[in-house]
Amino acid sequence: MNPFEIVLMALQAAALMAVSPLVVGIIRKIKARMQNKVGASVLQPYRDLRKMFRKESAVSENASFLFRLIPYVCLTSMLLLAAMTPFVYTQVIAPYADVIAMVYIFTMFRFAMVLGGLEGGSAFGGMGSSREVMMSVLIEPALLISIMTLSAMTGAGFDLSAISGSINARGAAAICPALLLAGTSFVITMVAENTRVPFDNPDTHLELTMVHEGMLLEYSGRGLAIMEFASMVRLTIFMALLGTLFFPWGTAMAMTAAELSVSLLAITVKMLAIAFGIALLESTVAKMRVFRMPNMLTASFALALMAMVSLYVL
Amino acid sequence: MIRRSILNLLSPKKPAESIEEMGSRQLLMPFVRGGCDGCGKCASACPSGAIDVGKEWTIDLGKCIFCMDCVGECPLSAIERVPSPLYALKREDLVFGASRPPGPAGGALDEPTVAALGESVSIRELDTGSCNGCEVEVNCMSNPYYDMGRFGLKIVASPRHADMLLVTGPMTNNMRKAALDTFEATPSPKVVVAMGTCAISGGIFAGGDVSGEGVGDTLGVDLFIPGCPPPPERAVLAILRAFGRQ
Amino acid sequence: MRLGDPIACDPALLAQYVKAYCDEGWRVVSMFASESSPGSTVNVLLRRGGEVARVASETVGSYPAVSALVPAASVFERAMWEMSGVVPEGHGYLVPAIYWRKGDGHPLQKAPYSIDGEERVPLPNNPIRGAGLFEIPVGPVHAGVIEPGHFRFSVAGEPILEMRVHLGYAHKGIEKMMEGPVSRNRAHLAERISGDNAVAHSLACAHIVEGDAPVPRRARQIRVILSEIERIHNHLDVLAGLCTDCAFSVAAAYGSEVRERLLRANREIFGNRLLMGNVVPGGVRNDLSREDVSKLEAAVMHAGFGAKKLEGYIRRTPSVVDRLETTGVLRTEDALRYGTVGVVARASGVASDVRAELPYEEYGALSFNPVSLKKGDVMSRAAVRADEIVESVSLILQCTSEMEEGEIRRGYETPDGLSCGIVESPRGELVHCADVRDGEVWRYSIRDPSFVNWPAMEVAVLDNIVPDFPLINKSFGLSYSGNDV
Amino acid sequence: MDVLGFHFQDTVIVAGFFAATLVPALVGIVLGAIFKSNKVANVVASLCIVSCAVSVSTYPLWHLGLALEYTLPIPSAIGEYRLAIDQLTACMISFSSVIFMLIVVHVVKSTSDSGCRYSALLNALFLACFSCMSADSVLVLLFSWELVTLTTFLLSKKGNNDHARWMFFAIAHLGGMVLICAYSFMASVAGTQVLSQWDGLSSALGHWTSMALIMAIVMGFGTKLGLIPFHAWMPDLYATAPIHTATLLSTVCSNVAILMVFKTVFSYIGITAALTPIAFAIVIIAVATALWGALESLVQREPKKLLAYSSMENMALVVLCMALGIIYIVESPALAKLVLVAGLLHTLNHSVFKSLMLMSIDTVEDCTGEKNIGRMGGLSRTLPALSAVAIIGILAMAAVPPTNGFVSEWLMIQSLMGADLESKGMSLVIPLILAAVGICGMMMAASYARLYGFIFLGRPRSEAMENPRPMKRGTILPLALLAALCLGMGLFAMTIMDVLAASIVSLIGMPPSPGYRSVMSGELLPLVLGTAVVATVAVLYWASKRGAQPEREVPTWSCGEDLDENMQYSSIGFTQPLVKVFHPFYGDTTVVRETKDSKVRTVIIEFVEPFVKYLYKPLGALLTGISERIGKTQTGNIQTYFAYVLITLVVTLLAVRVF
Repeated sequence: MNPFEIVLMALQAAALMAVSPLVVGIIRKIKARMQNKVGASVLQPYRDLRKMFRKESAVSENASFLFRLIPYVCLTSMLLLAAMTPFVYTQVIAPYADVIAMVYIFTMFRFAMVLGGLEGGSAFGGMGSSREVMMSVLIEPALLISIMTLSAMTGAGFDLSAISGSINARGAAAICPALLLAGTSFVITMVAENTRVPFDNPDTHLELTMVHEGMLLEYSGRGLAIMEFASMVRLTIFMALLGTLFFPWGTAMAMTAAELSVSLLAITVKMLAIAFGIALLESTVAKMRVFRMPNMLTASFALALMAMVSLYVL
Repeated sequence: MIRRSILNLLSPKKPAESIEEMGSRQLLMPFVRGGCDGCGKCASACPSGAIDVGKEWTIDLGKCIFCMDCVGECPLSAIERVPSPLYALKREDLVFGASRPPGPAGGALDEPTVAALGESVSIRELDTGSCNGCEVEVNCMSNPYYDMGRFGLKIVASPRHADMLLVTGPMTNNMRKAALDTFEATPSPKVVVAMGTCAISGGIFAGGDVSGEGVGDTLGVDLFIPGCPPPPERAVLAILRAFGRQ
Repeated sequence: MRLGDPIACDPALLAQYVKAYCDEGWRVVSMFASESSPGSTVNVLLRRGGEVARVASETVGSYPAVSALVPAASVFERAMWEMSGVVPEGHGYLVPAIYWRKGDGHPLQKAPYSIDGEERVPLPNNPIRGAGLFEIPVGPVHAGVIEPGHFRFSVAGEPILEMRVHLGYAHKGIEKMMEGPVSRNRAHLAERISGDNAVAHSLACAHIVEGDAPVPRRARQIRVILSEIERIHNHLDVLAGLCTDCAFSVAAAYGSEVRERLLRANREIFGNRLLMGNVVPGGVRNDLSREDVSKLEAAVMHAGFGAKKLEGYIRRTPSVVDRLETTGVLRTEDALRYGTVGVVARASGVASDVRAELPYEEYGALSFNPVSLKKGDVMSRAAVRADEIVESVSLILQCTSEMEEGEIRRGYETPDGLSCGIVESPRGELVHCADVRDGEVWRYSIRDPSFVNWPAMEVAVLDNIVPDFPLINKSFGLSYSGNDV
Repeated sequence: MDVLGFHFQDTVIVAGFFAATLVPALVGIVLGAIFKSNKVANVVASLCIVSCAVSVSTYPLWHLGLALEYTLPIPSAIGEYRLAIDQLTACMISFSSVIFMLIVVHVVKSTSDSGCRYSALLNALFLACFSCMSADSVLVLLFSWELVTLTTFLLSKKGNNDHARWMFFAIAHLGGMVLICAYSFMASVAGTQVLSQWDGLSSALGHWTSMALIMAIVMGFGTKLGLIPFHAWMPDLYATAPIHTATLLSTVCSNVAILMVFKTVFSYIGITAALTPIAFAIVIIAVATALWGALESLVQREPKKLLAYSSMENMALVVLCMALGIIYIVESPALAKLVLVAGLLHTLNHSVFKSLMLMSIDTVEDCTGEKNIGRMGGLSRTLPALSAVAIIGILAMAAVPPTNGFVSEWLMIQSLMGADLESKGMSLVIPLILAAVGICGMMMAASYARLYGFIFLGRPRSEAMENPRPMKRGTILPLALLAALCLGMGLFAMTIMDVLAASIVSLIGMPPSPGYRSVMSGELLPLVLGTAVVATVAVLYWASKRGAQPEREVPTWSCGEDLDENMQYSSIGFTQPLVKVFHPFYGDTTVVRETKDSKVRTVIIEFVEPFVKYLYKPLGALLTGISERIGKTQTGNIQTYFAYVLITLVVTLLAVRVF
């Protein structure tokens, strides 16, 4: 790793975090247009975050030091993950980009969120935490296995750089039943992990149906801004992983201007396509009942297992 | 559903109205420019006591429910229908008479608040016992015709996330504590908007089982939007103008 | 409608009398106490199809509770106890319904009364206990744009084991404000009992004020048109709201778009988006020009098509159907037991519709098919609403096709005595009653359909999971302000 | 030998070491047996601390190259009393002694009236554990293992908890019997009682017998580890016994059992390719135990019972690692080393965070007098120091980076994924194990979130929670040290792993190369990750606090009505969705009863452990009958138990000799 490469990796992580509000803005814009509305500007999430960041924090008198610390823990975990996610360049902060650690950092994020939901002692925070916990029991293993499938498929160990490098190097040849199955499982996981329709409604105004929003009900001002931003980054990370690992075309493997510009174009197209997919899903499907979620998540889990098994059986 | 979504996505024409279109629709209010002999028939016909003929003919737009019963009562046909102002920043600015005729509303909220919230306003609707008319209109504010989301206005679920309390209803005694709690729970800088006649003055319910005359007696109000109920485009425009936009 | 002489009975026997009526298929429509010296007259209004009966009983202080024998009377007795100070002895759940404040005397009494400070009566805990059970308090300030009301769920996780509705936050003392000289114009206040049902309330009020004098036919036709437009926009709101609540956003936006077009047409034709100010005692305020009629027909037909399309979106999307079907079932026997009315009753197999049974205005001369379904779940209530929109369109078109020319307003005189106005509001059977003594309204009672339907929701939500509650609540589509008067 | 400029004979140092370790504890026992006063009790406990402190030096001494072997100068007809400490044993002894010491410090600080008897028994337990870990003859091993059972049994008396104690005693003793038979049999095959001379008995035993013996050893020690179905004693005993007894059982005693299993399976019996099938059986038991522990922990109402199921799950993971070690060792020694290191590291980590959590929970119960998690809440505002150490313990248990719990789980998953999936149908087995481990991990995380959230966060759910008694002076010290260990062992995990990797060479007899690190990713990950997490949080927090609007404390948002203590999520409700998802496993054991008096309905939700209901209730009737009879005839007198244990041992060993 030369210093220039390190700078590039840092830039790529920074870029991922910087565009995440834009990504959310684009999804919201597409959704609004699908609802025959004009919708807010794609830059609106930036404005929202800036406003929240400047506001006073109203903290529950029952909340402890953890409540004040949790936004920073969540942001930190997203920062680490952003540094581990191949975006325009397959090389990430190797050798620390460990896929297992990646899943555990997602767990750290969730664990912090769940504890944050229990702070304050309202029924809604607990409700959000309780549902989140139910989902996470099925999501995390599926995520673990679908990512592991890639590791096993490429034989590249646990280093995300090597995995993404190997998959992208193969290009279309990388597409096999295992990749497709794992990819499908990953898509379900992505939707569930980011608590989007049909698992949760990010735009809901009903406190009784909330999952993710329920845990955020007590946050305000700066804490809320950070939590919202962390959630946006999480969505972008998942989209980037889907784009670079399961659609293996175009991501730069060498540090040449040509490859990087192709890669930039490719990731833009992929992210827009995924954003469109998410928006279309959210527009055409209703939120499912809470106790239907496990079926869907079990399906994702089974797909991931099948992906893993198919590597050796097929 | 997929077909409709994609057609909507691709169609360039949206029902959303521009600010000019919304601004072109007026809400008419009764007003006497001159020729009133002070007989007081209009005042006694007014169901909410908005008209005063004591010194000069004045109408309190904060009490008027826009029923226009007064227009027909005037034996001299002196009461005309004139465009009403969109909003007011002070309660007394809603009282009009010959010496202070209604004109287009002006003025914005104070500078720091506008700077902090101008581009992104999270609204918490607070119903303090309204008849549900205002709620119908607040819900309409986000339909494809008014689409307030495009201006960065959105309804949020918790007062913790809110910048603006959009208060409707005359502030019933039973809602007073809840309203104070909500205000307390909202982080500053925050703006309190009294939307609709009953929020401004109690309107037709003044003197009933309500706390004071309107929301202003319980919470400090920064912005008054008259109307019973105010049509959605007026509420959207009033908020935008008060934040100095357009 | 003037009510004749009541069946007078001893307060001790009131419950048995009412029970006897109910056993014969009568239903308690309204109960209210009207002050008389020394005590109060408890009036029980009963209806069976087109027949209306009144049982009255002079009570002093207390009487044996009717609800012990007729559960539907429970909520009425709570309100009477609290507002008029008539104590139902042996009532199983004597919890405030509307007022929630302690004081000297009662708000509806004629003598002055005073309140003890600002303290409200604390909300009671749900009558259920157990380790691990907890209560979820929701409201009065909800996360959405909804009126104020408090729901108290007892759960140990997701399934709802017990739920109680506590209302009264929108209590503005309208019944008291309605009292006074009969000559006063009450229409504006009546419209604002529940702003989205402005026509229905002002119509019920007009029926009382007008006595039994007929209004001109053209006015009656316009009144039908107004009522049905109101029904369409309320039903559209519920259908769109159901889509919103299950995150079916495109259909929800479509529904709100259709509704907005109707509201705009209202403003253009009738001068008010919610049709306020149109029904006046003796007739209607605004006449319809030929142009107006054709605009109206177009707008209404567009709304009808929109509603069918919206229903199609719902029915063709399995994920939505899955949310709506089998959710929030109100069984027929519960619907009967709680005396539910309107869409809620009709979706649970109780085909009661004032327009057909006790026709008012022009309804007797128009043909329409009352809609009724059996299952009683959210989907049935949505389907009843969608079908009723179609019926409403047909009713409006029947009116517009043979509009009678002529005047739209006529003089009237309000008789003394007890009269009532019963109309079918978008939410169901709406009853206003007034006790007019010597040209003064002595007691004015408003019974919104929501008042009898709220208790039924407490049963319909049981064993559903918490996140399905918003859908159930929306499908009932009840009013808070109308309930709290 | 040249230490710090002094010249000693090795033997002098070794004898001195054993004397310094054993004598204070022995003196403590004697003092404790004679005196009754509480002052003496503290002296006795201090003697135990001295013994622990000395035995911490075991690993440094081994590292200096001393051959830590000792034969007690007692002549015997049935064998020598030999103690011998190899590298792994030294490692485990040193570490367990630290834990033991911190627990005893906590005993001294927290209990003023535990009495001489309790302190004396702690000394005895220390002796038993020490000699069991360092045992080099079958007699010492079995005798001290029985002594561990016996002392813990005696230590666990508190109030009227005879049922739980006897359940424990019966099950542990059953395990003891199995072990006596297994070791006696092996001794007879090996022809010697000296364990260090049993090098790879499997060839002599034949693989069927070896497999049976491995199973017997795992299950025998497994009775203390809580392997299914021998876990039934754990929740009740943890909940009813004095907390330090439970903590010692869960940590030090488990360490002893794990060490003995590892030594016996890999060193004494020795693994060959033919023995892999039994590993799959153990894998199934371990996975079932882990899942069972995770599932049951979700519905526990007493924090200590929840922790008991957590111990069960953690120990099952260690046993799983051991089984995977058996599978890997033939084909891929480096991977086997990785998985064994993971297992041992997890054992050590578990003893740190579990002792921290058990003692923290006990402090909560002590300060508030409340045992039901459903009536707790809000302690983070009133006991901030305790909540700060407890959150570290919780994060460690939930395997959140950068704590020690994360490192060992991370290693476990690495070793699972490193498996050569193309052989032996592993491609089917490994993903399933991975899935099970993942699900267990998340379920346990849910349990831990519940444990912390419903004790420390939110609003108080009962009067006792609002004004807890302050913590006893000094009790925070051992807890803080344990919390520091949780973090430190996470950050410097690589160092500990290197030590463990070097230690297991003596166990599996492999040259140091290829190193286990060759199959591992991200060598410095724990340290880098940990530093990154802590530093970033700190920097962000600091940066963000500058120029921020002031914070305002307001009541919890309650939608405009007043909240009472019953209006927040309950701990049972918290996991109800999961219980519903996994309802086949709870099945008819979730009982919802409704009673209705005049106005108030009462709903009772009960969970019954199926193993207790269907296996132990019927069996228990029998067992309690027997144990009660034993209890009656022997009146709880220590000497009689000793005699009983000795007689059993001697009879069995003689029997083996004769046949």
